[in-house]
This record gives sequence, structure tokens and C-alpha cells, in this order.
Amino acid sequence: MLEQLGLASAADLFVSIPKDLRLARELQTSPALSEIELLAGFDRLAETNFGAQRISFLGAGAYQHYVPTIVDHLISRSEFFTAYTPYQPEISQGTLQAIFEFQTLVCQLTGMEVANASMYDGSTALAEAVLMAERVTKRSKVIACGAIHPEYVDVITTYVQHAGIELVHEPVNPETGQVAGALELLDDKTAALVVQSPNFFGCIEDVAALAEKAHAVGALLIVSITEAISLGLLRSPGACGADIVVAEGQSFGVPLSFGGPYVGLFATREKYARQIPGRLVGEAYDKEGRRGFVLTLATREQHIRREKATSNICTNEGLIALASTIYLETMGRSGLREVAEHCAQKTAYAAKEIRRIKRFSIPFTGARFNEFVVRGPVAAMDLLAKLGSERGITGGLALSHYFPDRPNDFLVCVTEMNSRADIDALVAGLVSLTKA
Amino acid sequence: MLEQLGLASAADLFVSIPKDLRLARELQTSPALSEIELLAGFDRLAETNFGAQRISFLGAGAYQHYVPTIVDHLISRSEFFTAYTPYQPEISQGTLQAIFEFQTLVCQLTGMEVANASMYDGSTALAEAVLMAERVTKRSKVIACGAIHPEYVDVITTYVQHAGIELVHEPVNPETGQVAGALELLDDKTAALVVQSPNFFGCIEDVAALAEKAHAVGALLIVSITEAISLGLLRSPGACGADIVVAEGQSFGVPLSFGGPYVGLFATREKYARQIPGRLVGEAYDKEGRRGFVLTLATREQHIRREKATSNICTNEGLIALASTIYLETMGRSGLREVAEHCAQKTAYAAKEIRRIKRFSIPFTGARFNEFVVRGPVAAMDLLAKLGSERGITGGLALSHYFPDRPNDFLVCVTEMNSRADIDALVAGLVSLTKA
Amino acid sequence: MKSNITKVTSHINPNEALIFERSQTGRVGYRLPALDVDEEPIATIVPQQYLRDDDLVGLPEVSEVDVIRHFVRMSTWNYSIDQGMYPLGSCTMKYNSRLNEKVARIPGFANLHPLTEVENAQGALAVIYQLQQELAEITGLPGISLQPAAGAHGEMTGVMVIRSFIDARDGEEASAKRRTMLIPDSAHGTNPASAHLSGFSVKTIRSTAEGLTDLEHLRELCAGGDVAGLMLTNPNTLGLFERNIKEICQIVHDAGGLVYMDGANMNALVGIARPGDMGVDVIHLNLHKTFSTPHGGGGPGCGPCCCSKELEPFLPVPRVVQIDEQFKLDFNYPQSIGRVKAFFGNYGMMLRALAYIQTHGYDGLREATEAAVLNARYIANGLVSDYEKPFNDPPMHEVVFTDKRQSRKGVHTLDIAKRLIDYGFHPMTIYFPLIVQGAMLIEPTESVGRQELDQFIEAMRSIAQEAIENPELVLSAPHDTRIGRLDEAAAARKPVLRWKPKQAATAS
Amino acid sequence: MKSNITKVTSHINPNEALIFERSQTGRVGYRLPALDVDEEPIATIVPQQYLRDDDLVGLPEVSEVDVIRHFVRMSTWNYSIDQGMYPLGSCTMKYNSRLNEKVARIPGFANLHPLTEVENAQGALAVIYQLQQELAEITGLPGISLQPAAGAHGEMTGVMVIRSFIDARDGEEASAKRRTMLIPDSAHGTNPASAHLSGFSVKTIRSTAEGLTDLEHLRELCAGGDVAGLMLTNPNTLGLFERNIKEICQIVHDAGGLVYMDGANMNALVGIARPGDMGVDVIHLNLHKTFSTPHGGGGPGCGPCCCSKELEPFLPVPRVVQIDEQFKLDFNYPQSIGRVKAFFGNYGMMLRALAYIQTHGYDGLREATEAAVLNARYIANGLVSDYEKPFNDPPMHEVVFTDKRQSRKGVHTLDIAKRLIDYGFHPMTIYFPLIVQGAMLIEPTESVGRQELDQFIEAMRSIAQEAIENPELVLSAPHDTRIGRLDEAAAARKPVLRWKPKQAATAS
Ligand SMILES: Cc1ncc(COP(=O)(O)O)c(C=O)c1O
Ligand SMILES: Cc1ncc(COP(=O)(O)O)c(C=O)c1O
Repeated sequence: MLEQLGLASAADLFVSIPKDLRLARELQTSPALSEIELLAGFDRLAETNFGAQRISFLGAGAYQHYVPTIVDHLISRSEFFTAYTPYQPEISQGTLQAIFEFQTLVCQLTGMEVANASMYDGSTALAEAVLMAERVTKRSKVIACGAIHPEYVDVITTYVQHAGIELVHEPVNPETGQVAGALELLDDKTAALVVQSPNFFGCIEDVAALAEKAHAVGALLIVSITEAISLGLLRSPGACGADIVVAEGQSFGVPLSFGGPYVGLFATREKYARQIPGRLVGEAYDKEGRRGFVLTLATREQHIRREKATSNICTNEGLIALASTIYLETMGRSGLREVAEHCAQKTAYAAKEIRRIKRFSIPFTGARFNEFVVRGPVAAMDLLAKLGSERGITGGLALSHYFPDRPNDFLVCVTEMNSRADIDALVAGLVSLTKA
Repeated sequence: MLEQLGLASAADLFVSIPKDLRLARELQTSPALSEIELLAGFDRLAETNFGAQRISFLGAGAYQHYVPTIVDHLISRSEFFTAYTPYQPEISQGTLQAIFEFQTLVCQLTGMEVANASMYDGSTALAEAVLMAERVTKRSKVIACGAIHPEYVDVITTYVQHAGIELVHEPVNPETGQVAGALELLDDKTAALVVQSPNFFGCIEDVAALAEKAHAVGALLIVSITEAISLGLLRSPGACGADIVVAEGQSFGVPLSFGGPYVGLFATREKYARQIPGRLVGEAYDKEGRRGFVLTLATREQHIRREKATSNICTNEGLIALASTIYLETMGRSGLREVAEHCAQKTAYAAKEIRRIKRFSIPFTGARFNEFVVRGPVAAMDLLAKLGSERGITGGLALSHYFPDRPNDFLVCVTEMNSRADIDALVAGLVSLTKA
Repeated sequence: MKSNITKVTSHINPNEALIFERSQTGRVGYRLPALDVDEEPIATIVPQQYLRDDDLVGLPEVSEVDVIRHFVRMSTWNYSIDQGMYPLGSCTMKYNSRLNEKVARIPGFANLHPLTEVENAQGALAVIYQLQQELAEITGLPGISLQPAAGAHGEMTGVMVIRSFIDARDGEEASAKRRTMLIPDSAHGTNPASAHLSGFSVKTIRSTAEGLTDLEHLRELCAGGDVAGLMLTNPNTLGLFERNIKEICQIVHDAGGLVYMDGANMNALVGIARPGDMGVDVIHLNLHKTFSTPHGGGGPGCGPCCCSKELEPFLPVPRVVQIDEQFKLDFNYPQSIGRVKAFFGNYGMMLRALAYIQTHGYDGLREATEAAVLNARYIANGLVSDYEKPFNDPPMHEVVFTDKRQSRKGVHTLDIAKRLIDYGFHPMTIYFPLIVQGAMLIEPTESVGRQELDQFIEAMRSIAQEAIENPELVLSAPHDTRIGRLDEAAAARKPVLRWKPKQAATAS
Repeated sequence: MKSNITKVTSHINPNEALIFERSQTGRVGYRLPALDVDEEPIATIVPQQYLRDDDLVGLPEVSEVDVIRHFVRMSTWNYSIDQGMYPLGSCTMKYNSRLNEKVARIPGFANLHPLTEVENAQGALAVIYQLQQELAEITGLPGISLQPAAGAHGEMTGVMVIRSFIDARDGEEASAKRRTMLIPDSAHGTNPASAHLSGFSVKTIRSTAEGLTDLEHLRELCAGGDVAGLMLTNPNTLGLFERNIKEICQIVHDAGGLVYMDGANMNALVGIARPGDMGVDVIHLNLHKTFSTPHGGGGPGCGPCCCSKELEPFLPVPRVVQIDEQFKLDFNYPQSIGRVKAFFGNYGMMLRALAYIQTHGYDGLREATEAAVLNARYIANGLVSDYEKPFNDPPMHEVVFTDKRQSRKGVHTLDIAKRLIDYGFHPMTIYFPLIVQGAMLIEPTESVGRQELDQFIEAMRSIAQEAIENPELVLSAPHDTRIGRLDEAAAARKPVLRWKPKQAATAS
């Protein structure tokens, strides 16, 4: 081929790059490995991830749930995972119809009217919701209420720093663990209240009450959900009056994978459809009246609107949205409910058992779904480290990770993946490691 | 639906089964398990298969080779693994073209003219070859020469017991490990000589010489191969004059899987095509001249010829034949040669190192590919058991398993999967476990 | 309707060439680790005379992505269960669970060598043992060998067991006079072929007009004293339960013979009735039918042989037994017919079948049977207005129709089958069983819902209509596939069974 | 040609309904283990007012096989890399290795929680660290953050880094005067959108007739003293290397600005030239392009931000560092722009990208770049006779053509793209970059062989011919797909963005 193009060598392909900018040596990256060597290398690394091999009660924004075997099989079909964004609808109907189903499922679960084709994850979806609230209301104050995931707060903070938005915080009620509720900062400059429910401490918020307060001053209510399985049991944010609902969709059939890729869900009211960030798929028909699906309302997007776009997002989380879609359709109406109930029941059992341990307490009284804060008699960081190394149990998240003023607190999450025996082992471990 | 059919209950569906033959209770099989429970149960069982977790030098008819990742991905495509025998060519061209390629590859590797669409495995392919030799020659004596895999001999014995075939044995030369070669039993009543090369003791047979002898009396030469990778390096049986070649195809991309499913290769001369057992795929054209593939020469088969068929085989090893096809096409011309060379080189190294160990010897002088017999100073069964439990190494197969008169011998197999470090560990283990 | 495109000839999917035609010298699709021992000249390891000298010319040289595209494209030319109903009678094309595939790939099983010492393979043997127990309960027959690799292989095994049993019971000499195997005219071709492999000669029993075994004829044939046994499929290949099965067994037993049941149709019986309770002595199962191990485009299968306590000593060796909580291999069956396959049989299929049994549970197994029969009954009901149904008995898990009405217009079973392809369905089994002229054997299995059954019925009715109004349309089907009907006669006349390089092909 | 079928309307594959339309009350496709703790009334756990009361009506109720068939059928409506060449310019649709998929699914990674204490996640952190090292070497920029989830996210990160750097360098007040980001008119839409997100206003730089950045215009714009930086794609979106890059960087630097390079086109440079050596301050990479992590029908991606030593303190936290053989998380970067995503970013993509780099090796990376450029050059050469090539410079990894000649006959880029579908190819990128009228941006990548390139060239030439001889054929394409061109305008006018039950739909 080189010859046919009249070139003497591969180097001649690069004459348009000035010589002094060309690398005169080979890269000093890894030498080529065979499949055997590569797999052996990654297997060795994986073995040192002890956390992946233990019974675990870690939640806090990423959850261990059962993933039906068919999910991975289906997303591994070449036609799905090696396709691109469905710009050419005639040869992308598989992806497009799946996204349309995804949007529908997100609407059904959140109780909202429209949903987009996905965001990067829950945290960036929340940040985009805040930006959207500013666009919709043309107001600039946003109140983050109560216990929102600290990393989500960090992400919002980054996103709003140059957007002229003032982010203020409404504290947590130290008794209930819920939003304190005075909301003195709420006024007619407020674009939105942001609340997470169940919140970072596992407590379910009174979303309906917050919606009422927000609406009273013309602000929006943004609800953020990190544990999407809760939607199987808890009243939908839409039914409570939320204006924008964002969620981390990882619980819907997505492996933990050290934090990503996950998928952000984003839903809102129909009237705000043209303010939504990201892609939307809509129904369309061809000349012969056959139904199909297309990317639509693209005039919101960066490739058309450029700096005036509703967001800069282009690539989203297509394949993960597909995985969630398959998960939700497989579990279906009764499965989603059942998983959520198992989580709630097992969590209730775990809380009951832990409360019985001497010198342990559960500081917050708010109702919970599948997470709760435990207060032990010693530093949680040390206690959990010992639980890990001596008992092979990851007992939860030491809250000092984010809150240095909570040295003895840790967050425990229980899902359908934790058997009663696992819970009993956790309790036994806590008991024996804190014996005087 | 029951209603629509005028039935009161599911039980009514079975009225044509006399009541006294109907089971009046539920089966006493396992209660239904969820995916979580099922996987946990099988995982627990798998953990007790210590053999699967060790460095291994076991061969003897089933070999540990590298399987490129794409093989399993491709055979897992719904279109391949959930299709049936390609009886309807218009919607089975994927399977049919793949089989046509398989047949071609088998011909190329064995040096033969026609090959079928697969047999159950190497052992049954060999038994069918013996039956075919009887059909072709109308003679009834078959001579099994030298070290043929004992389980293959067992299978032939079972197959021929009611077929009027006399199976006799030509011994092994105790020096070389090859066929003794006198062949006093060979005469004009002989339908076929059967030889395995490399043979069960790992020695390469002089196939060309045997072919000449067989042909001299009008008998056929049947060559059986258990380690198909040897075809990457060794002269093809076809080039040596074989009339029927059968092989176990497991080495071509098929997991060990405790002995199956594997795939039998079966090839012969064009003139015997109508005597071949099993399915054949051939080229065909439609009215518009488009090339396709069909099952052909079906008049040999049971569904048409019934008791006069060339075999009773119906379901064969389609998916495994596909795996082998993908393996062979991925490795290709140079890869197959390279794997075979690595096997031979590493085996030579291992033999050299083992020969150096005090009180160990290699009893046979015949040239080898990737297996050889080692004679130790103690009972091989005990030595290997210790090597396993103390060193985590499966050192090979104790020949006493099949030959009680060879208590100290064991068969060692080395493939591209065994690193030099593995071999050195084996040698070190043998040394230290036999120190006086 | 497609408009008149003139140039679309290079669509990639429809035209994927043979891999050999894609090969380009020097391309590779693999990489091995560097050789880590000192390389010796190869001829010092293997003498030159034994070395290959053709340099493997002709083997493909392609890249990894070439291979991927090659097979992905080719795969799109197949119909499969995962795409829709596959009502191939006698084949039980039910859904193949992804979970079972995952189980079979657990490294502790997939990487286990069959000659591993039993102490280091206890989990693998436990699976065999458990599956034997489950199948014994399901069939009512306590002796199980999982060694046979497919149904036909199981048949051969079972028939050889019968022969060895009679040898032992009657002595070689008396046994030598019992060399007749009775087989109904409706039987699958593997039955007579398997009987022949075991040294029997076959006598054919007629079926009655009702589609059942003709008892009179059976009695007649049994009178000769030469009958070693009967091979009967039940439900038979017409989808009808042999309701005289007990009497049939009695007649054969009275004549000194044994009864072999072809268990390919067990999907009509699991959890409802057991062959062992009917008087049957030995059967085979098709794990790749009833127990959902994938058909894989034609295998692998697994064809366990299940027999009565009396026949158990004759099963192939080794047998997997449990002694003091330990699983062992028992070779000590001197009356065994011997080994029918190296190692333990198609082990991977056993894992899948056990997973199938355990995920269904006893109630799920029964419900699957009920659904399979219900679905067939629904189709029978839906098609009887448009197609000839030759037998009145209610069908079990499959139902046979014929082309009698359509053939008056020159439209035959083959045409109806091909036309069904245009409607997006895999055709039913056609021209089997042989005794029904123009047979269409339809087996929906439990893996289809009512919507799809209705679609199928609608398609079949529509074709019946077309056969009247526009027979040419049916005769020239399929229209919607990559290729049309292939000239199979020409293919058989001058068979081309492998690819050859162009020059060589013209040279030879 | 298809014959005139009148009845083929029920072909299953073409007509797979929405899952909601397939749902049947009571069907289930899952099974959970029985609850193993004592069940409490749910309202004693969660107060009634917080409980869902809609019973999840509307969610689908289907069986496992329904779900399988649903998605398998739908998948067959997609085109994908595994089926053939996918020459979508700017998107680098290269082969996605199956091996990398396997690596990402190793349970020790896939089951690892992101908040695992670092001591128990050393292997996972090692992967991040190693990938950082490899990317630093590849780009010549030592500061790497893998947190951004896609290219646009990396842009936002990089632009914020520039802003924070200038704030720190010049002080808030002076910095407040530098709020202009220069972006060429050929840039991808994410560039201005990302600049806007970071509080910059955008000024557009003209491209020259040669397709390169207009230096004069650049100098002019830089003269104002308000320039914070330039966002430049290199090779640019026309597939041309900005050969004045050093001078460009100099001009911007002299004006007190920084240079951001959009690294989406790094597939033209890896192993050949490094942004860090060109004077660039910060770039993003698209691991889902250059480093082959799968596009997945539109993501997930991973958009690492890579910068000079000077800018490193401003990267997002936490950063993964190595201290005494241990991998740690370092939050102590007080100048950091903050977090851009929860946890560590799209970790699964990092595993795949590292596997890509390691299986290729340094030589393989360079060879991939050479092949990508060679392939684009080959196409440029093959099409220049039939299509208008607006720029003379030899293209790098992609080449732009236009519909200028065809549009005289009324055939436009869109039509050519649609017609290409009939030839079995995915179309190229169309109407981008915006500055080229009727642009067709073709990027073959290294994952196609010569045979396929020739087929593509032949198809394009054939379409050019058709545009002359039979324009209607092109205008009405595609002909061979399940559906024709959809009415996108109508869809946007009255958007239907979700399924609703029939009654509800008519009610609302
Ligand atoms: C009734 C019947 N018997 C026997 C067989 C043979 O089974 P296999 O194909 O597994 O050898 C079949 C399968 O095709 C069958 O339908
Ligand atoms: C030149 C260019 N820049 C930026 C992007 C944005 O990358 P992403 O889609 O990953 O956000 C793209 C991808 O479409 C691109 O082609």
C-alpha cells in the first residue's frame, strides 16, 4: 500500500509533522504482552484487591446487588457494545429502541414525565440538575439540604464554581439524621432545594414537605438518589412533587468495578424537556408509516448549540444504560419490589441485632431503607480494619473518611446479597472485637 | 389458554396417559434454587476440584493449551449456540459455512482429501474408523499397533464386540516405545492397522513405514491422534500414506472440562467419501447462482438409510467443531506451528532436566513431541500424590492407572502453558521428594 | 417492499467469503509469550523424516479482527432459539439458560483434567453423582450412565446392555438365537442404526391408523422367540402417548425380550409419568433436548442411559459411586458392556443439565412439562381448521399435521416450511416421521408465550390461504433470505466438501 | 432482488415491539433466594407515607426468554464494528479487543467497591497508577487525572485547570480580565460548551483555505490581552496536522494564555509525536477512541486530562500516588479545581485501556498509528477522482471530502451516507466539521485491511456513478434496512419521549 501511494516508508506518512516535533525514539511504554502474560498480570493484581473477596457491608453510593446472568450476556453482543452513538437511525434501531425503553423505565420509577438517555453518573447528573435549575428559574442560589453524599457535594461545588451560582447548605438534624428543616436560607432568590433520599446517613427524607416549601417560593426541588433500588419500595420523588430527579443507576445491574462506569439517571417535568442536558430519544415514523426511534431535540446539544448548549455532554453511558434497562426488564414489576423489600427487611434485622450489642448505638432515628449509621465504642477506622483482617468482613464505611468529627461512626449497608449468616457474622465480629 | 381448549386443569392435558401410570406425587428432585444460590453451590463444589488450581503436567489424551479469548466470545453468540443442526440451509448458512471451513482445515492439517463435520470425540472416531475399514475392505481383522490410548482401545473393543471384527494387538517395542514392527499378524484378512502417533507413551511412530506394510497386503492404515497440536509440527498422516485419520480435537481451543465435550476429527480419502460416518457439508448453488452450503450425501446417514447407515450418529459436536475452527483460524498458519514448536522445545527442556535427576530415567528412546514417560525410584502414584499435596503440582499421570506392571512410570506432558519456572518447580519437587 | 436497487451486490454481511479467500500472507491474529527455554534446532528434537515439510500452506493467515468479523457476519445468517420460536418437532428447541453456560465455565470445572486423581476432583464427581440421582428419580430407573455423548450413543449403549443381559441370562448359545430388535415404522432413524451397531437385525412393527403401536402385529412378531427387545419412543414420534405401554411391555417381556424406550420425547413426561413405572427396562435421555443443554448448531449432546436395577451391572464403566462421603470411580463391573467413550462423557453438558434441574425445582420441572404440552395442544387447536391432522388423539408435546389439503394445489410440506421462514419462524420438522406422508411435526416447547403461538398460528393460516390464492408465492419461498433454495441434488452428485486454492482446483 | 411478497409483515425480527407492549401480568424472569430473616410488616420498617403506593404499575412483566429474545432481536437492527468498517470520522471506531473485556470482568476488579480502604485495593490502584505513567509517556505531559468520564468532561476539567492556574498566577482580579477562550471554527461542539461551563466566553478563530489555524487571526485575537487560552484539536477536525503548532503555542503563551489541545485525534500521533513536545499545556484523551475502549452505543467513555508539571497542582483530587511501594490517595492539593466525579472515574475503561497499551507494546502502538494514517491516505487516494477533496495537505488518520460534485445533481452528503448503508458500510461522519459545506469525514482506523478498504472505495465510487446515472436511487436510500429515513422534524415538533399505556396516552 505504501508503494501504491508513492511512499518509501511509514515515516513518510508523517511529513506534515515538522521533524523536530517527531519523536525520534520508541515510546518507553510496556513491551507487548501476549494474552497469557497479560491475563496473568491482571490476575496477580486482582488478587491483591482483598476487598473484592470479602463479605461486605459497604454502600455509600455504590451498592452490591445481584445481577442476573443475562445482563452481561446481552450487553456483550457485538451489535451493542461495538456500536457508536445512534446517529444513523436506520442502522441503530437496536440501541435507539433500548434507550427509549430506558427513558420510559426511568420515568416510571421516578414518577416523572421525561428522562434523558443517561448522564455520566449520579454525581454529575446532580451537578447538571443544579445548572439546569439555574437556567429554568434564572435564579442563582441553590440550597443543599441535609446529608447529601459528600462526593456529590464536591462535584456540584466544582461545577458551579464558575457559573455564578451560590451553593449554601442546610444542616442535618442531629437527632433524626434528616434535613433540619428550618430552611432559613430559602427565599425568592432560590433556584432549587437539593435533597438526597434516602440520604447519605441512610435516612429517608420527607421529600413531599420539602417540595411544598420549595414551590412556595417558586424554587425547584431536585431529588438525588444514590440507591436506586429504593425506588422499588419508596414513594417516587415525582409523586412527592419533585421537579428534577437524578439518580445513580449502578444498583440496576451494574458491577461495582471500583467506582465506574456507572450511569446517571436524569428525569424532569415535560415542560422542562427543552432544558434537559444530554441526549433524548423520541419516536418517529418513516414514509411507510413504520415506527422507529431517533435522537431528537438535538438543538439543545453542544454539536448544534455549541457554547449555548444545555450541557457539554456528548458521549454518555450508553452501554450501562442498556445494562440497567435489561436489569429492570428482567426483574420487572415484582422483582424490583422484592429486591427492595429484601433489602429493607435484612437491614431492619441487622439494625435490630447491632443495637443489642453492648456499647453500640444507632444515632439517627429517621426511617431507613438499607443503610444506617452505627456508633461504636472505639474508632471506627480501627474497628473496621480489624474486622477486615481478622474476620474477612468489610463492615461498612468509617464516616471519619468524610467527617473527622465522627470518629466512632460507620455506615452499614445491607442488601439482598447479605445472608442472615453474613449479618450474624458481622454482629459476632463487632461483639468480639470490642470486648473489654 | 387451558380454558380456551376446554380443559379444567393442567392435569387434563395428560388424559391419554393411563391414570395408574401418572405420578401421583411431585418428583423428589431438588427444590428450585435462585441464581444466587445455584452459583454459590457450584462455586463451592468447584473449589474442591483442587486439580483445576494446580500447575499441571497431565496430558494422556486431554491437553492444556492456550485458548484465545475470542473463541468463547464467538461461540457464545446466540446465533451459534442456540441453533440446531442446519437442516434448513437458507437460515443456517452461518453454521454450514463454518463446518465447511472446519472440514477444509481438518483436511489441510491431516493431509487428507475429505473430512466430516465431526464425531463425538477421538475415541469414538477411532472406533468408527475401524468399522469403516471393515466396510471398505470387507475384511474382519484389525490390528491395534503399539501404544494406543488404553481408553481408546476400550472403546474400540466395545464397538466391535458385535460387529464380527477380530481385534488383535501388536506389542510395543520396550526400548523405543514404538510399535514393535514385526507385524506377524498382518495378512490378507486384515482390514486395517491402527496406530496412534504420537503414541500413548509420547513416542512418534514411523507412520510411513506402517502405511507401506498395510498397503502391501491391501489393508488400510488408520492413524489416531490424541494431541492434535502435533499436526503443527509433524508430517501429516496423509503425507505418510494413511487411509483414515482420526483425531481428538480438544487441543484446538477446547477447555479440559473434565473430559468433555470434545470433538472427534475424521478424515479419509476422497474415494471413501460415501463410506464416511456422520455429516458432511458441501458447496451448493441457488437458482441465481449464489454459493451456499448444505448437508450432503445424506443417503449414508441413519435418518435415510436406517439400519444400513454408515453410523448411528446424529447429533455430533457442532459447537466444539466451531470452537476448533475459530481457534485454528485465529492461530492460523504461523500460530499453529509456533505453539507446536513451543511444546516440543519445552518438552525437550523438561526431559533434559528430569533425566539429570538421580535415580530417574526416561525409558523410551523414540522421538517425542510433548509427552514422555519418566521412570522414578518409587511408586509413581505416591510420588505424584505428594507432589500435589506438598507442592501444588500435578506432575503427570501414573501409568499404573492403566498398566499395573509399570508402578514407577509416569507420563509427563509439557505445553506452551508450562513456563520454564513450572518445569523447574517440577524438577525441584521430584528431587526433593526422592532424596534418600 | 424493496425498491429496485441495482447495485447492491457488495453488502458485507451477505457476502462474507470463506476465510481462506480472505487470507493474506503474513497476517497473524495471536501472540504467544516468548519461548523461555533455550531453543534447540528442531531437527535435533524430532528427526527430519517426521517433520512436516509443507509449511502448513493453505491454512489461513488473518488478523484477530478478521476472525471476529468473519464469524459475527456468518452468525447473522443463522436462525436461533434466541431469536424466536423454533418448533422443530422431536428436537425440543427450548430456551438455553445463560446461567447454565456460566456454570459450565466456572474455572474449577472448565480447567479440570479428566485424569485428575479423584481426591482432587471431588466436586466434579459430586456433580455426576447428583445428576445420576436426579435422573434416576425423574425416570424411575435407578441405573444411570452419563457416558454416552448423544442420543444415538445412548441408544447403542442401551441396546448393548440388553444384549449383554440376555447373553448372561440365557447363555451365549441361546442368546445367539435372539437377534431380532423390533422397531415401529415411526421410529427415528437412529433406532435401527443403533440396533444394527449392536449386532441385531431389525423387524419393523406397523402403527395403527390411530398412530399407535399395532398390538396384534407386535404379538405376531414376538411369537417367533427370536425377539431380544423392542425399541419404542414414548410419546411416540407422532406426539402420541402409547397408552398401551404397559401391555406392550408385558407382551415383550413374556416373549423373553426387553423394552428399550427412546426418551427423546421426555419433555412430555418429566414430573408427570416415569418410564420406570411403565415397565420399561432401559431408556436414553437427550440432555440437549429435555434438559436444555444447547444444541450448538448440531451438538454437543449428552445421552444418558438409564436402566432398571437388573440391567445396571451391564452399564459402561467406570461408574461414579459414593463410598463414605467420598466419590469414587468403580471399574469393578465384570458384566459391563465396556467403555463407550474416553473419560466420563460430555461433562460440560452434565453441569448444565444439573443446573437446569436445580433452577427449575421439582415443581418447575412439572410446570415446564405442562406448558410444553399445553402449547402443542394450543397449536393443534389453532391449525386444525387449515391443515390436515391425521390422528385424533390429543397430542402431547408435539403435534403432526400434513400437507394433504395444500398438495392438491401443488403446495407441499417443503414449500410450507420454506414459506414459514419468510414469516420469521424456523420451520417445523418435515417429512418425519416417515410413515405420515408430507408430515409437519410441530413442537413449540414451553419456551414460547401465547403471543408468539398466536403469531405462529396466524402465519401458518396465512400460508394456507396463500397456497390457495397464490401458490407460486409459496412454491418460490423463501424470499427474504440471503440465498434461495439450494440445488441439493447437484451438490450430492458432484460433492465439493472442502475449499481448495484456485490453481490447485483447476489443476486437479 | 426480492420478489413481490405481499404478506410478509409479521417477520419477528423486524417487528419486535416495545417491552411494555409484550408485558403480560404475572410473568417473571428472575428468582431470589427466600428471605432468610423474619419478615416484619413493611410499614413497621418504613412509615406508610414514604411507601410507594402505585404498585409499580407499568413496569414490564416478562419471562427470561422474553428478555433474551427482545434484546437479541433488537441487536440485529444495529450496525457495529464487529460487522465491518465503521469509518465515522473523529470517532476512531477501531476494534475493541475481547481480551480487554475479559480483563474488565475479572472478579477482583469487577466486585471491588470504590470506597474499599486502600490497603485492600492495591491492585486496583496500581492499575490507575500504571495507566497514568503510560499516558504521561505517550503524551509527554506528566500530570494525569483519570477522573473525567468522557472527552467533554476532560475538556471541562482541563479548561477549569487553566482558569484556576491563571487565577493563581495573576491573582483573582487580573485573572477576571482574562475570560476569553479562543476556539477555531472547525472545533467540535464540546469545546465551546466546555469553555462556557468554565465561565469563559468564546471567540472563534478562522481557518485558512488550507484548512489550518489562521495565524494572523490568532495574533489579532491575542492582542486584546483578555485571552486565557486556546483550544485546538491536533490533528484538527479536518484531519490535518497543525504544522504551525509550535508557533501557535508561542503566540498564545506570549499573550499570557495557555494552550489546550483536544486529543480526540491522538490516533494519528501515538508513538509518532507528543503534545507535550509541541508546547501544549493540557489535553484530554478519549480512551474510548484512541485506546479502544468500546463505544457501547454511546458510552461509557473515559477522558483523562493530561497536563504539564506546572498545571499539575490544579488537577482534580484525589490523585493516585505511589509512596514506598504502596499506592495511596492524595487529597492534599489545595489548588485543585476539586472533584469532577464521584469516586475515581470510569475505572472499567482504565483496565481496558491499560490492557490495550500492554498488548500492543510500544512498537505495536506506533504501528497502529502508522496503519491508521496509511489507511486514511489510501482512501484519500482512492476517492479523489470521484469526490471533491477541499484541502491539499496529506491527511493524517482521517480525510474530509465534500458533496460538491454530486450536489449538482441534487445528491447531497446525507444521501450518499444513506446509500452507503445499502452497500453494507456504516456511513462516515457527515456535516462535520461545520466549516466545510457538505463535509464527509472518513476515518477508517487501523482495524481494516486492504480488502475492506477497496470494497469501501468501490462502494463510494459506485455511488458517485449512481449520483450521475440514477440520482433517485441515492436520494431514496437506504433501501435495505428495516425502516427507511425517519421524519426527524416531526419527531422534534411533537416529541414522544417515552412509552405510555394505550388508554393513558389517549386520555392525556
Ligand atoms: C426420537 C429421537 N430419537 C433419537 C434421536 C437421536 O438423538 P441424538 O441426535 O442426540 O443422537 C433423536 C434426535 O434427533 C430423536 O428425535
Ligand atoms: C474532536 C472531538 N472532541 C471532543 C469530543 C468529545 O468527546 P466525548 O464524546 O467523549 O465527550 C469528540 C467526540 O465526539 C470529538 O470528536
